[in-house]
Amino acid sequence: MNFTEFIAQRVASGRKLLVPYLCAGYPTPDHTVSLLHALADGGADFIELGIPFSDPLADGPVLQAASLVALRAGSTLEKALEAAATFHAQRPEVPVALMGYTNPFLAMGAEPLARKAEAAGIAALLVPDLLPELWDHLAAPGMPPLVPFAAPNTPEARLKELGSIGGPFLYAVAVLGVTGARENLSDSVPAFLARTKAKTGLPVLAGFGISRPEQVPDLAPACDGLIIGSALAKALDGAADPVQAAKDFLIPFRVAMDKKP
Amino acid sequence: MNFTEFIAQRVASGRKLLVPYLCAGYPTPDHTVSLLHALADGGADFIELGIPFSDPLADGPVLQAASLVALRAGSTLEKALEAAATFHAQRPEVPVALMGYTNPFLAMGAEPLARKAEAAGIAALLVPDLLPELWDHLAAPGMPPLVPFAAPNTPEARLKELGSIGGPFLYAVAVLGVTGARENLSDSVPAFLARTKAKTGLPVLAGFGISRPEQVPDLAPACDGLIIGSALAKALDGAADPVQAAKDFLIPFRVAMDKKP
Amino acid sequence: MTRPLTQPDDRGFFGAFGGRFVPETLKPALDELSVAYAVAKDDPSFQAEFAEALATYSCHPTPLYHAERLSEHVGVPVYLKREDLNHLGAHKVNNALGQIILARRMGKKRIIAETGAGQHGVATAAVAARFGLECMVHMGEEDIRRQKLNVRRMELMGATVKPALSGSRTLKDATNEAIRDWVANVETTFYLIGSVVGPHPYPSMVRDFQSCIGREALAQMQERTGGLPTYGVACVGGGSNAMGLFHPLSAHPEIELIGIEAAGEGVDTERHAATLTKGFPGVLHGAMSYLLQDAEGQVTEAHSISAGLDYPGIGPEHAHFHTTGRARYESATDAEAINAFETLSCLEGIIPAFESSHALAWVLRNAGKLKGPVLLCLSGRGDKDMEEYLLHKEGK
Amino acid sequence: MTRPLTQPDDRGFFGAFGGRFVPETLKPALDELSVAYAVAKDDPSFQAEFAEALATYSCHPTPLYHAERLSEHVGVPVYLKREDLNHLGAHKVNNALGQIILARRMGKKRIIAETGAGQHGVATAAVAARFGLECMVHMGEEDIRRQKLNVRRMELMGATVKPALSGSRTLKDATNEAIRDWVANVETTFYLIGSVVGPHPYPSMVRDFQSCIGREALAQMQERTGGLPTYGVACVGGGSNAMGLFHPLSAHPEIELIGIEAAGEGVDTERHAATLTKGFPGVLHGAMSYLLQDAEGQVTEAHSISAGLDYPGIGPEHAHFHTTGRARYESATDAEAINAFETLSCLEGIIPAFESSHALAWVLRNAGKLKGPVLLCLSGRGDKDMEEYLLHKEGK
Ligand SMILES: Cc1ncc(COP(=O)(O)O)c(C=O)c1O
Ligand SMILES: Cc1ncc(COP(=O)(O)O)c(C=O)c1O
Repeated sequence: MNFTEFIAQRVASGRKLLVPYLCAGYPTPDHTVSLLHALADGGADFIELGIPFSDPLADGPVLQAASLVALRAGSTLEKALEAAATFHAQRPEVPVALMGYTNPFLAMGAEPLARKAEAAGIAALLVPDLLPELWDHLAAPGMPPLVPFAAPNTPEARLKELGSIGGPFLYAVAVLGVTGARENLSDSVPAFLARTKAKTGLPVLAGFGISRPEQVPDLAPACDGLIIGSALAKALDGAADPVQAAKDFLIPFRVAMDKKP
Repeated sequence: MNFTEFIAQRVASGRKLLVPYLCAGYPTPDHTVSLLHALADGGADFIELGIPFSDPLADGPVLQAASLVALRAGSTLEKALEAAATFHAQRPEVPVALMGYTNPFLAMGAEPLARKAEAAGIAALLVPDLLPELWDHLAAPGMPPLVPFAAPNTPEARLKELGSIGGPFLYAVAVLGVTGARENLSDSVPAFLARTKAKTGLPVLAGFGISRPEQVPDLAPACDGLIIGSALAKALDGAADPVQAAKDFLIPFRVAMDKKP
Repeated sequence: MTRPLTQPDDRGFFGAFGGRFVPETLKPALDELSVAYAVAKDDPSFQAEFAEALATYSCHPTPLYHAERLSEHVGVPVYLKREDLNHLGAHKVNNALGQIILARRMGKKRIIAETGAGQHGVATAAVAARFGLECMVHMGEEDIRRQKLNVRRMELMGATVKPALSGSRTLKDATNEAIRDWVANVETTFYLIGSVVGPHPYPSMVRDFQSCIGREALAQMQERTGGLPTYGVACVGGGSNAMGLFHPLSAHPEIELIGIEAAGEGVDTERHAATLTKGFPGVLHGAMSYLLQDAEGQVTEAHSISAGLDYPGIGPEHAHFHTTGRARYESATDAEAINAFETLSCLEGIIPAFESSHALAWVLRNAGKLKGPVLLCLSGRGDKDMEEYLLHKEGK
Repeated sequence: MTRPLTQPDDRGFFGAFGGRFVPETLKPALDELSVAYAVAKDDPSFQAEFAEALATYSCHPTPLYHAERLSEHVGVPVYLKREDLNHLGAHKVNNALGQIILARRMGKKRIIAETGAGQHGVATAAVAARFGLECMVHMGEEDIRRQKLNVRRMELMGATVKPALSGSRTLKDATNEAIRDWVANVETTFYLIGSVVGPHPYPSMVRDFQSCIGREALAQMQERTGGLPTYGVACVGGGSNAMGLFHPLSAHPEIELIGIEAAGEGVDTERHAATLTKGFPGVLHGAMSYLLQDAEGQVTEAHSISAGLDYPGIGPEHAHFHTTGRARYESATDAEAINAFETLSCLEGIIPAFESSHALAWVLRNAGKLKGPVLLCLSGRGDKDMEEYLLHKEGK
């Protein structure tokens, strides 16, 4: 079963997907594998493993800081792939997708990246600064599927286009802005998610700004799952036991998402 | 006997004129009359009484400083005229000429100036920033005669012109530069003085830069007298008894000038 | 025979370089901008308004100055294109004017910009003031400290200067912040980029707005000398003054185009900004181009005594010219630039910007070996650099 | 109908003002200069060299800028003659170029100048560098302290800056020192005076060199508006930018000429530089004109926040225009100038020199009451004044 089928199956089963975003190498590269386990334990359907970058221009202060800490601790794409491979060997039922900016991927080169990603069982690639028009820059045999993004200002025609480009799912950026936990999301987000789903025909996972389980009931019905990034990084920041903190952080989201309306 | 005749007579008698320049009000206005006496006692043929000005652009540092001290002590043209009048009443045989920049004279006004100068027995006016072409600016009935200046760069034709303009004497500026005691004057000064005398036909008194009695033998034969300014001001500067200092300063010059070659 | 001028392809690429490496959120804004600019470009009323602004708000055509004593010094005639005489002291205002007129046509009410030394920020603040538009300039906290006076100039003209607190807190980070601001406010905000960098259509649009430099200079050279220069020389930070010169000149294959990057303390040290000399292709700030980066694709910090060249990227059209060989890129060190700064000041009474001093340094280095007239873009004046120069001298 | 332009009489007087109140030592030099200038003035090769220098070393014709937002603010069209765009940032270079070309023709090897804020010193140092002539700039010790950056600029361009240690150690004293230097070195040295002051022929010569301002502006107004301005407005220190504007305009009797002096802290205080408003005729620095002085004829100190207006004298032709009523002289305080400085910065993105801000202050003060288009000489840029501005603001 490939990743696209995996997503489709969960969606079909009526389960809302819970997808934590973990910055690889944060707080240190040594934590990555155990944090992946903790998130799986906490109820993640799959995990986005973020590749730190010096210039994360789509990210807010929390993920910028996490990225910097990880880089200073020696995090690299290579090490992230090794951690993913280790985790995949141990727990193949929880897929890992890589999320990262174009440049570190290009620096490795599309072909080595495809080879190593395949070997590590990487399920998909999310590249926030690579529009589908430029996916050819990462084209290589064996490369995991790329995931398109949509934003509240994406025109309808573009949504249709994104739908026809396809992908295992569509990443719906819930806000105009960078990543970062927000206390409240705009009331128009559910309508945006519904529109996105309708126009693209793809499973839609919503991300950017989701910070509290209390937000789940408003958002989950309008899409197929939620991606949680900055709020998790914040929970890990300074935690005495990051692994426990990750699990404790995620469980309430899982509970909220599994609650039937 | 007017001032022109006075000069002519001394020149005819073979006497070299010794002319000290005293900054009126220096070191204080109270000193002026007694300093005039001291200089007369020291052998002055006549005295140039300088009117302090805020912007003495033909003067070097010593006379600038003296001017400033005098102004701060409250020296004015009015007070200088009063001092000259007092001195004139006491010692009419030693004439006093006023030397000053155009502006304070204009500020008083040509007519009041002429009236007061006449009353004070002022013998002549020396205005270093007023070319003969502009003497009309100080023209008024009773105004003492003005004195022309010549400098080492004054062309021959101009010397002839100055001669024809006339005056009690011609002030020969011995150097290209501002007032100020110089250790040595250029070797060409005697020739310049001789030329000036020959071309203008006027009695020639040399000034600017004469600082030591030792310079007298070189200069006196080529002209009709010497004017000594900065060196005197320097001698007064900080003197415990300025009156005694003035006399002590001047006597050696008198001796040197009276020595027959 | 003249050659056709380079234009980006449909996806905004010059050969392998350029494009639009941006979040989806920015795509509609870039589409809107591309269309608006394409329309404006062919609209005589836009071009007339732009030309009038160049001529009266700044002083275009800027003079071409035959630097006689410098020419004697190096052995061939050197002509300086006097972009230092522009309003605010650098070529930056040319582009700022072009973009702000476009922004107004597009109905945008809020202008944002990134700035390093503050030259582009000052130009943006000025044109925003002139058109009564709200303006926010993103500037690294470190640069704010170093360039206080430019910060105050921007504030005096009514702009808000927002400190960028991330990364090295210099130009690269200010650019990240500006992009983040744009993403968050994309519907109301016009992002006025300061060089031939960023996602398509910025590199070609900024180049077009700066092309007055080369067009004017060609006409002036023709009028003055009856011919073409042998060399066209300019410093390269992002590359806008250089491309403004090179692009029109590139039609004439006989002209050698030479771009000078900042070699800082030497290209063999870690402290330089010689992107084409020492970098390799990568993606930063929305475009594929050469980049100073480590083996992992992490962007490294640039260094130059000249704040305006202190940038780890370079415009994609330069990367293309570099690859095709249409232009040659060399570098000059801090020390060479300082020497050139002093030399022009003493020989001509013109204090050049540290940036422009890099281009001059190339001319001085090649004194006696040059084969014909040099046309050099004097991109800015050096008043802004006096303080740094004195510090540098005292440090010796 | 145009009227003939004012010219000095044989003795160098404009009516009662001007002349040559100098030591005999300077007479031959002034005669030589008068003859040399008279010859040069009628020599097409001199005029061509001067015109070429204005056009390529600086950026003449400087633009005429229609300040739309300012116009809206004051109710009539305001046109700014952009002398701020000149090389080195002020109109001063126009005159410096004219005189240095003349000095070279006269075979002089050494140039001296006086400077206050340093603008004229910088201009002189630059043109001396450009022509390879030795240069010494006299500057008050107090001004050297206040204007360090301009001192360094001059030194960078190879000039020696000589501190004037006498009097108040500002511009007036620097001028005295320059005259003393000239007296001492009159045979080798050319004294390059910075405004329409000093003995004949300086006031009319400097005016001629600055008249490009008014001539260009008239032609530009005609071309732009088809007519003449109602007002010609300029700030007045020594009066060179103002006379450069006024002189050509004075041929048109319908144009009101308005010169703005610095009122400092107020013309009813002791701290101002409003020579025509509060002074009376006298002689300083070689000419008869209006003068700030006490009842004894001692020159008093001027005060203005603008160093370039901080002078107790004024050019004799202005005294003449004042007397004949051809021009009207008013004043603006430090506070009004600061307000104008801020207003133009915010409305137009142009930071004016404090000097020029005085002229703008008049326009702002008369907002709503003006009867027609204003032509204003924006004599310089305000970068040099930023520091003083910030100090002033902090002092509040
Ligand atoms: C005077 C000057 N020249 C050159 C540059 C470098 O920019 P670019 O390479 O885009 O011309 C700058 C940037 O601030 C500058 O101020
Ligand atoms: C910009 C500017 N404007 C005006 C002046 C005043 O001089 P003037 O009255 O001779 O034009 C100065 C003098 O430094 C100046 O720098």
